[in-house]
Amino acid sequence: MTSKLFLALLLLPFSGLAQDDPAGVDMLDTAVVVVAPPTSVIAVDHKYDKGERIDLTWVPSIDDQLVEGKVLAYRIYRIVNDGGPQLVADVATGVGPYQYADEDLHRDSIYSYYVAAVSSNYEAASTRTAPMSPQREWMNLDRKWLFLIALIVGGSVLLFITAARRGTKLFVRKIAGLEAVDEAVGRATEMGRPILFVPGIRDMDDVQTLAALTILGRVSRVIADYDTRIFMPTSRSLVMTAGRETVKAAYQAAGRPDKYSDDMVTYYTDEQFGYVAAVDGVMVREKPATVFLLGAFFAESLILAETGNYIGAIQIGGTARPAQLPFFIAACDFTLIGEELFAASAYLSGEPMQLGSLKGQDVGKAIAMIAIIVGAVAITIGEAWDVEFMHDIVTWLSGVFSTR
Amino acid sequence: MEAFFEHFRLWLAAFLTLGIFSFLYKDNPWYKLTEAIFVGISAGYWFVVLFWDNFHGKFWVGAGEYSINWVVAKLTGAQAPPPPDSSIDFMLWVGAFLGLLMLLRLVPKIGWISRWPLAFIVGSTGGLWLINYFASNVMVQAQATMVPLFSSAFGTGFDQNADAVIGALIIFLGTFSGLVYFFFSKAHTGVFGGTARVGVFFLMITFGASFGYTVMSRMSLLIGRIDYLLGDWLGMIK
Amino acid sequence: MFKRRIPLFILAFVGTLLIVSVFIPPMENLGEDFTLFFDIIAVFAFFLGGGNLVRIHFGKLRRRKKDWGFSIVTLVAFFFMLTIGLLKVSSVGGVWNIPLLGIGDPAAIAASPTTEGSWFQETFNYVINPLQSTMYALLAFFVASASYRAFRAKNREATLLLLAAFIILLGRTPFGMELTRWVPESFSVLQIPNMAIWIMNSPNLAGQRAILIGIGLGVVSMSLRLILGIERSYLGEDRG
Amino acid sequence: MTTRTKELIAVAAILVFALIFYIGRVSGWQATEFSTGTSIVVVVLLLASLLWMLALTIRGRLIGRRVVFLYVGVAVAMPLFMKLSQEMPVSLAVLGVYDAVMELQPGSKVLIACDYDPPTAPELQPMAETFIRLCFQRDLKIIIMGIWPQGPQQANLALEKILAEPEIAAKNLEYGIDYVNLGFQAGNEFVIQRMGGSFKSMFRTDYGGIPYDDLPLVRNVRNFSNIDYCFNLSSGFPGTVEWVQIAVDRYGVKLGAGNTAVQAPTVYPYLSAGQLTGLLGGMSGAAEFEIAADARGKGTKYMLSQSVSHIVVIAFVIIGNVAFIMSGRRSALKG
Repeated sequence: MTSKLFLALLLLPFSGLAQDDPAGVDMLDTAVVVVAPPTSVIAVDHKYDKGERIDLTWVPSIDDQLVEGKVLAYRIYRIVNDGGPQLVADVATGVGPYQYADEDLHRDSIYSYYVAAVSSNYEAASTRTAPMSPQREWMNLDRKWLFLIALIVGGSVLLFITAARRGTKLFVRKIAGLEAVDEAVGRATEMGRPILFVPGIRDMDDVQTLAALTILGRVSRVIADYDTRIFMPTSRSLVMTAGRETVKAAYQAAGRPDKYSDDMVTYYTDEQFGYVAAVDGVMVREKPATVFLLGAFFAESLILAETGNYIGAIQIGGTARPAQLPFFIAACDFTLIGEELFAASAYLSGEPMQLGSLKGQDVGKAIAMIAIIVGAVAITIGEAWDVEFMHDIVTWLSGVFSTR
Repeated sequence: MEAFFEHFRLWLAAFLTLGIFSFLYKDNPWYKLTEAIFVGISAGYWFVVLFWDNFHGKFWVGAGEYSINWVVAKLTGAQAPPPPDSSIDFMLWVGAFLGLLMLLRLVPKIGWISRWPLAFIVGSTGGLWLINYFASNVMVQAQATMVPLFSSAFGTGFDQNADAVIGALIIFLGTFSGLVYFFFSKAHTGVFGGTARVGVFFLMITFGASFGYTVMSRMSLLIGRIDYLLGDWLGMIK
Repeated sequence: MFKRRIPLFILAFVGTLLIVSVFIPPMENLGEDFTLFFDIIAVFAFFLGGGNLVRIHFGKLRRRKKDWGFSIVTLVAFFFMLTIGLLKVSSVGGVWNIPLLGIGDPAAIAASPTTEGSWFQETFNYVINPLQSTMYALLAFFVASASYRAFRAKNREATLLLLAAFIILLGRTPFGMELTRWVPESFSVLQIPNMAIWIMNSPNLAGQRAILIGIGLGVVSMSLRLILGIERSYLGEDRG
Repeated sequence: MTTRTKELIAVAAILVFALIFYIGRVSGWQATEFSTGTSIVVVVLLLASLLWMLALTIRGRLIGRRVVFLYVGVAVAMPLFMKLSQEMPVSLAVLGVYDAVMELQPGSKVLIACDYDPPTAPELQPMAETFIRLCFQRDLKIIIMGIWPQGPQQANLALEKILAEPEIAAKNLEYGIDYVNLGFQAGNEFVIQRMGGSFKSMFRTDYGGIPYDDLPLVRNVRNFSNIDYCFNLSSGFPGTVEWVQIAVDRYGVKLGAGNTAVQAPTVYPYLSAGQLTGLLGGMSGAAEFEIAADARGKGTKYMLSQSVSHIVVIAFVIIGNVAFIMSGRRSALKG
């Protein structure tokens, strides 16, 4: 048995050469460039996965360490359940650490590996690793801190919501863009012109679209009360469906279900600029008094906002995409910046429970701020005076905040 | 015939291009025509792409075809297809089932069932992004801000050091005061209000930078279109 | 009962499942699976969206509403695209291929509708592409008019925004480079391109971070409100 | 005359103008090019109208948006008629790409990753064309792919154009042997990662549906180790950043890149760290590359227009603000 294995090992480098294409190998060079094999090849199970991955590390061939360019690459071979060796990958030399992650494995198979150093016309194989199977873990302990901190933030959101439900008074500061909603709707009523609500160009799998819909719920309630017309063009069928439900519910809640019509929310096209062309057309033809641009916007932000500006509408813009915010700031009357977009519906609702959730958000901000201060101060002291203890704090903190 | 198509294509693209540009002057029938073509063609385009990529490519190939063949074989007593291999995923039926429920909207009496897939979508979007956003926006950014305010690694000369120290300090102060601005629990008055105002300053610089950063690249698009009109179409420029 | 409770249950169940899946390795692909479901649902939903498009334009046509002529164009364009795309119509070198109707080469049925030479792809190249690019190019005009009209140093905040924008704008043109070439090397920070880099790397970065952290927390809180069913206006019911 | 009539006359005029030039073009009219004198006059006129706008704005009369639009259109179009005579120095970043290509032995395999779409084509297409031409001139083999859906289509447009040039056409290059377009593969950066193991696993067929193993050029290309140089044209995510992080850092690929002006600054750090051999940034990068490769084309031509368009934006910001400050002062004095 052992001798067989030995023989196989001896022959392997050559069999590898024979069966693999020599595309990257210069065959004109007749002198064989013999290199030493890599050593200490270690295969370990990848931690905290579902049992699909084994990580390999090795110490490079001595020739690679001494002469640059002698070893061209390392070839990774895999043996599954005592089958023949399969070439898995070539790993380039001279870049990064010597390691390879073998993925898409099965928990019920047994794997063993060896790594070969490849010169221009020679392959030197290492010894094989001990046979092993990848393991499955049920908890990702790498993410324990993420879990804990998310739990604290999520928990405080819940806590404040419950507190609010019990009747604790909660203070939330004024948000200028949202104070303007009533006024903007009122203006449209006075002028007898419609209100245009643009929910961005992404589908329901974008949180910004969800934020836009939650705001739509509040806005359309005000609109139903004032008995103004709302028009909402969408670029996704699902958003149209959800938008209809939202507006309809608002009209029902206002006691005017008869005033609602499906024509208020329509679909145009999924195509970004096709949608923009259509919305621009709607703007100049219907001349809405108020335009809401809330959700996920890309290059079209300025096209829409400038056209809205041109027709003289009051515009309230908001998105979580920092690159588009300056265009809204330039061309809209009020802009919801990032977090304010997500907070808007809670704020507009005025319900204590919803406001409570905003308080919970602040707890998260406080945690982030404290972590930033402690981290920065500790690392500064640590660097400046080389205090071991401070270094430890920093290492720990950045471990806590690492999400991998 | 081919020559005719060559001319036709050039004129068609030019006609559409000018139609869109005419909107800059004002809304007009030419623009309305272009818009109508754009909406109709692109809506059709996306449905076809969705149909072949998502419905056919993902559902039909992944589960639908096999299952239906299997049922048909069982019903007709023919030989059943071979057992499914790893490319078949019956879970995809969940998506198709929810999609069908969505279509129940068309039946007014039981239209309310379409709220189930809607709830499913909202629940999964919310659940999926909650941790994702929290990890990559909150945790990673907070971690990245834990940098030394001054350090020997910055360099030995005073001026290099000063640059780096100021830079680090600005990042630290900017992030901190920016967060203060977003605080909802406290009115923007006193020291707190002052810090929030500093935060607004930083946000404004950020927006200014984004503006300057994006604006320039927007101009090159126009060059491409004008080159099409004057070059490819009219041959006035090389 | 069914109308109210089941959606809320689905919402809470699915949401919680996906949150937890991040921490449980055997469940970590759940998010991808759900994205697949979403893609499939979106196709079905298109029948509602596309149906709506057709219904509206037919309505305009029937009632001879203003601009009903353009509705005909939209409808024709829409059905034309559906037909050639779903049937995979192509004509290469004068030979017609409509594999789904048994015309021409039956092997063409396997080809993607977007292969070169298919009518579908041709329409994309010669109709959608110029339209898309031109619509995008309109931005150049709007950028100019916004620069002229809107970016003014009205107050301290606007002034900062303007200054930062201006330095970055200048810093990315050769013009800006020439403008401050005279500044000696030892004050190279004051050269406009270097100032632009500094703004990008320091204050801009700080602002971006604050915005990102805020967004992250906003999403957490909003998602929780949604999953817990506190926020459910889109489900078509309002607690009034 | 009503506005309506005037508008109709204008449309008719445009149509007649277009017809004349189109027929002229078909019957072999030469393209117009301004002489140096005309170019100077045009530039002076453009500058003068900016000053006129400044004067008007200071007097408190906002320029109408149609005038602004018209001005932008003209200002961007005019330079396209001018000849760029000024010599441009070729920067080191651009030379890095050029030199890397020149160092390759004939027959070397070059991977071109096209990760952009039509909207950014004015900037990136000239780069693609010059790069492909240079490769063919040097007898290099080209393998095209994209992780943006429309990238390989853009590459085909460039290929079509270059292959029609007499110099290249004379080489009688053959598809599958001298160049290959593997097409688009969905999966963003994971495509690059998988390609590190095997190209074939990601591209079972090429763009036109030919099986991978039936293409002589790539039959023996297993993964990045068989590629001599890689060039990435990128206008966003996924793009050059991902190519550097995966192909360069993990698989040791030699990579050069062409980026839009917006994207370029985020990539500069990789250039200075040596992870990129060179970088073409925006229109000026494209122009410099054309100069280096001695093939002045669209990049050089667009360059002037782009500079003018940038100056126009800056000028409008200045005009708006100068007027605002001056009129503000005046009203303050009055008040």
